[in-house]
Amino acid sequence: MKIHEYQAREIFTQYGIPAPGGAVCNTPLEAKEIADKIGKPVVIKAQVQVGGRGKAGGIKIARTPDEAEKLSKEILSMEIKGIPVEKIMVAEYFDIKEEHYVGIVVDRASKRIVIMTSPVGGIDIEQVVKQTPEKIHKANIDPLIGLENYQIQRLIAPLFTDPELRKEVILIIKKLYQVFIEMNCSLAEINPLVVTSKGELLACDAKINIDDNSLFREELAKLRDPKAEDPLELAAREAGLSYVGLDGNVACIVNGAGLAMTTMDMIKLYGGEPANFLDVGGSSSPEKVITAMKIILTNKRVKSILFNIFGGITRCDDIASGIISALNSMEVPHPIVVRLTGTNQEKAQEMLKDTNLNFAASMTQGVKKAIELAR
Amino acid sequence: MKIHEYQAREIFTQYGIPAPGGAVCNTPLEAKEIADKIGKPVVIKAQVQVGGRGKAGGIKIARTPDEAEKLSKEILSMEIKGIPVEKIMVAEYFDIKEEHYVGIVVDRASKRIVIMTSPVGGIDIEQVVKQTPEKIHKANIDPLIGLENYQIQRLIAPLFTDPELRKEVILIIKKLYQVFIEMNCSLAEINPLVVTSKGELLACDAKINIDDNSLFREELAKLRDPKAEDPLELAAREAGLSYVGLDGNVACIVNGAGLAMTTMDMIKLYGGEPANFLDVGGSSSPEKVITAMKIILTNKRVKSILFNIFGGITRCDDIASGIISALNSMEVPHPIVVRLTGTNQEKAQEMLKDTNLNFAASMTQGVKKAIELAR
Amino acid sequence: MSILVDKGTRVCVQGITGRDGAFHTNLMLEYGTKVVAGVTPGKGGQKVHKVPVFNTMYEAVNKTGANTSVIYVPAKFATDAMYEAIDAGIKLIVCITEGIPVNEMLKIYNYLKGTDTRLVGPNCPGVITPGIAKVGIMPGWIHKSGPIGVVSRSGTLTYEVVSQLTEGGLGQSTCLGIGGDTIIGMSFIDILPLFEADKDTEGVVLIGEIGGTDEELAADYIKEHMKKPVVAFIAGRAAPPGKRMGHAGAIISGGTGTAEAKISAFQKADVPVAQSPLEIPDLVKERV
Amino acid sequence: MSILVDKGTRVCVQGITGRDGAFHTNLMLEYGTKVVAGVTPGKGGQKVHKVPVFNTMYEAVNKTGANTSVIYVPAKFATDAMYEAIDAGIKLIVCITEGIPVNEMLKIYNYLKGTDTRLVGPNCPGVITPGIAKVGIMPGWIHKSGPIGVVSRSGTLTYEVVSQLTEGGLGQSTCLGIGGDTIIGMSFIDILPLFEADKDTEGVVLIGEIGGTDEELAADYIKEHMKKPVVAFIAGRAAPPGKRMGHAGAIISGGTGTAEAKISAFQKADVPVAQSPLEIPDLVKERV
Repeated sequence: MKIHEYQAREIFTQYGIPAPGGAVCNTPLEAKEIADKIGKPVVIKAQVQVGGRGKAGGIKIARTPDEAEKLSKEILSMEIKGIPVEKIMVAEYFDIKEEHYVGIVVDRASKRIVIMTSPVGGIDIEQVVKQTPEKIHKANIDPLIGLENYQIQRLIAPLFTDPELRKEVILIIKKLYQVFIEMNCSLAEINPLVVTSKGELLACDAKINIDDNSLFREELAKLRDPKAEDPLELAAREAGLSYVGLDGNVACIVNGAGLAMTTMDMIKLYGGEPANFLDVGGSSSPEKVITAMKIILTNKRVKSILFNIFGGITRCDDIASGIISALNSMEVPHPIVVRLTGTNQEKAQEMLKDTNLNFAASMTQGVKKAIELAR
Repeated sequence: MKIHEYQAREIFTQYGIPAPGGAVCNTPLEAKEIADKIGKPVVIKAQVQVGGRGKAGGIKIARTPDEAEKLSKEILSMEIKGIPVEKIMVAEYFDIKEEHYVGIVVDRASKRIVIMTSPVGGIDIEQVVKQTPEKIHKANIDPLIGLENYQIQRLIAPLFTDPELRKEVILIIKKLYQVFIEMNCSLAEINPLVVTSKGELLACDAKINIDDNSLFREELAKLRDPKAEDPLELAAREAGLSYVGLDGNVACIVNGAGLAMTTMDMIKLYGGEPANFLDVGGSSSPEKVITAMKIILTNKRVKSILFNIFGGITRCDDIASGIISALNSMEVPHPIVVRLTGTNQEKAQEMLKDTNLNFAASMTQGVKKAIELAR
Repeated sequence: MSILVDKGTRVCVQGITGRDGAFHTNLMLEYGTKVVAGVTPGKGGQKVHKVPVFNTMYEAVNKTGANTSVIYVPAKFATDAMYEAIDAGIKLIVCITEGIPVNEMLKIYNYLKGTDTRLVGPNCPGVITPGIAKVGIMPGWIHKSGPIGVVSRSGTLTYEVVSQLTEGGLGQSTCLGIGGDTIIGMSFIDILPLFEADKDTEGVVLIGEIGGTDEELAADYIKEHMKKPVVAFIAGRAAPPGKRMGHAGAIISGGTGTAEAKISAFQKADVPVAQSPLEIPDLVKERV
Repeated sequence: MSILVDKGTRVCVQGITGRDGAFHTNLMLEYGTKVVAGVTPGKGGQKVHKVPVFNTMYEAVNKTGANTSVIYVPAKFATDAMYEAIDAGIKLIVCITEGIPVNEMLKIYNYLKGTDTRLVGPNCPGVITPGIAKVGIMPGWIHKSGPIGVVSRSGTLTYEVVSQLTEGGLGQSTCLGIGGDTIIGMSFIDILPLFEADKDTEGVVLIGEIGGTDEELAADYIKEHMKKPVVAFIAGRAAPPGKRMGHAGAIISGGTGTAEAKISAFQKADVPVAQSPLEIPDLVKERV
């Protein structure tokens, strides 16, 4: 789960990582007041959870409170990559001497936590990785031991020579690691970590992604901004489903992520266009099927619906009873193709025998039929 | 390092482990006031860092504030195992339904942390281990992982059946483990963990030993009560030496714990009685030798002094220069036997050649000579 | 022979008294699996489908000789269950549970390296050696004993492929899903050497998906170390980047983890990649 | 042959620029030890007794091929130095430092189990293979090459015993102190099998002390597994219970760790126990 810059900044501040003074707001007037209070030039930043907001004009510098008000108005009326700007961050502007990068991620390959530093901060780190990999310094952290001093020393040696700055950076990295662990992050990043012209160290941007599997922790879950998310994906997640909207017209409801992806792949392979990815999950219940149907019916492009179920922990009879309830409780204007195999399949077939659904004996047959019905 | 019950109790309270209401004090009048405030019968406990204070009469129950004053006066005038009682703990008295044991120690054999529980609380746990080992339940904790729930479950299952009590005990054990880790304990113990007649859970005694090697942490070091310690051992430790007083008359100053113990053993083997254990440590300096001499001269039983030095990281010339300074700065009424071998021994011999010390070529020779001179 | 699960497999079900645990205990027993014990703290002494329930793994292992555990407990308690199984000396843990936090799995993964225990999963369908035993949640009836090993990051997609294999007359030595999470116990490169060494396996079907680089590592391994033929399938060709496709691990991010990269890695290792599950049996028959 | 330290030993000194580190680097070099590198963070580029100093162990190992590290850094930084050495692929760490917190050593000990690195110490004098190399702080000149292995929980007491052996005409294959702390890396039972397997070792002198049960475990091991003769000595017969005798590990508590118990364990294993260091050479000669 992504969270906003201003939320990540608040967390950093709680842990004692220094950041420029400022505040978040959602009106130009408030922005003016904040700028007035700061009493210096400010930087105004759109709070959207997408990359490249700078290039899109979502970051501007204002010399005066009036200018801050004017520029805030502009930014608050923008859409960046389709996302309307709801909030802006107004923060003190500094003359920058150096921009560094510090980030912590879960590394799938080594199955450890990796800390990266680079003297090339302020730009997309993946570009640095690709173009000048020698400027990335990495340390591999055993999660059973945690971050050790020698690792930090190695990471910062190429970035900072001043002993005082080094001491401060060591503390910042330790705090960032603490944030990463205690907030169940999958990413925690300061980019850039700035040295100002006066020699101060400041975290001028803050980025945190939180592990989706840790959102049972309320204090983490409440960081979610529902407005930053696709409303259908949100509704799906709240019902325990995984949904991703696509541009096609053949909807599918599948159990299991791998089979759901493959169903999409097969729709494309046989000349159709998938309308979505939708995984009803492992322990499925009739209610999940009803929610899945509701979500799919919200997508106006949909022309046909394919159920592709291979039951394991999912029981076919649960799916069948969901389908029956859905058909009883809502108007379904599209043809439905049903392919049900696996755990309790006989029971499910028995339950559905009096409906007028299109039955398919295999995934291929089901996919072909659904494409045909969508034409 | 041992700390007092009242200090351990304060730490437990900070971590949220429930304890009976009460306070520590050092006058009968204060004890009366505390008892008055509690408004119920109280238990008065001598704060001494030795076992068996109950049997020695150091724990008494007072029904009224006046009785509390009277009993406090008695206890405050006691000596328990040679230690004068300086402070007493006055705490609410409870009717006890059950007494359990919970303790955490470093286990040398498994090189892990071991948690123990027993339904037989309130008495010396080592007796329980010897007499009814089947009543001790243990879990072995990997320090890289920490305490896991399944381990707590296994530990408390034989002690508590009530689900509500179990929930509370789980929390108490987790907090005790947290104390153990965060306070660098070598032992953290609740004995007894009481269930009162009203069903409340209370830690009615608190015991914490802190790892000596962790006392560089100021917040731990300040828990030390210098009055609870032998003044010579205290002086030695402050100078970076290890000293333990014994009953004999042959003093020894040795480098290295193993060699110091062996020197004591040899003194005994050859018919003498060692006056002390004294290890001047690894990186010895002339100052340490001077302090060592001062400490030894405080012991009025001493009749002769043996230096037994086998230099490795200890340099014989450091020892020699310490001996010379000591002889120049203080009156030494006892004969001194010197055995110096190892790193920089020639230099040391050269330095000492004009003194009238007794030189020995080997430990055996030195020990025999020192015994002879003590007669 | 087979890998991981065989005639000596004695299963303890962790979370046996739960809805899914009890349901699948029954199905595993029906399949012929030696389910010898179950564990649910506080429910010791009960029986579930005649299987004795214990309070602790320690008791279960000591009293029944269980050597394999299958975990159905909720995500919040699943790593605790794994530590308990490791501590009790279980040799193979199969963790079905979905939704375990990544930082807990990082610890488990690194902890396992110092032990003799192997972990399949989490978020996986389990391991089946057809005709011998199934440890997990896959429908048993689609499997048939034979010479093909199947290893997959998916659950239901594996069933789809296995049923194609069985219909095509290709039985299986052992089939297993290694799990769809970001951090899992055994990966493709831990499983492939077992199949390569197994006398009863003549060929392997590997089912990968977008996200991570395990398929690329597997391709390298196959190229350098395997003599037995491998056929691959990759799910997620139609998936957009930056979106998690159900599985925590199925996400293309920062340009890595694409289906194209994985397919190309297999092609470089002379491993044919099926375009649809339907093609897999024929590709296998051509090679074995 | 010998154990742990031999002709292939290439030493890196962690904390080489400190007073003790520099002093003993010189003595190790004079003894003929291949001290190839030193590490002190922030002092890379300097030289100490012509030995190049690096900022990190990683650099030191990569540039000099060091395979053994000896640690002289203060207690507060010593475990960090150990992790760094393990991470850099060092095979043997000899930690001289005294006063490392027990909970940090517990972690190091359990972490080492998953690695290829061996740890001698902390709070130990080091390892010497006479005539070949010394890694530590013992005075080299008291040692002589020969057939006796010496393993000890003590430092200076070991020098005492070794000089008795040398004077008695008994040279040593390898001598090492395993450290006086509560939690140490290698224990007696890790060292004894190495001596048993070493062709050049004909007998072993084991020097124990009060505290813990390592000597009792060693006695059991000797009885069951060793063919070579062992002679023991136990320091602390005159020590009172409940008092720490200098070494963190040398304390009789709760009735365990007494000299009597250890002596009796050795006697039951037919291991003669010397009453004084003086007796050791004769006891060895009777057996070897």
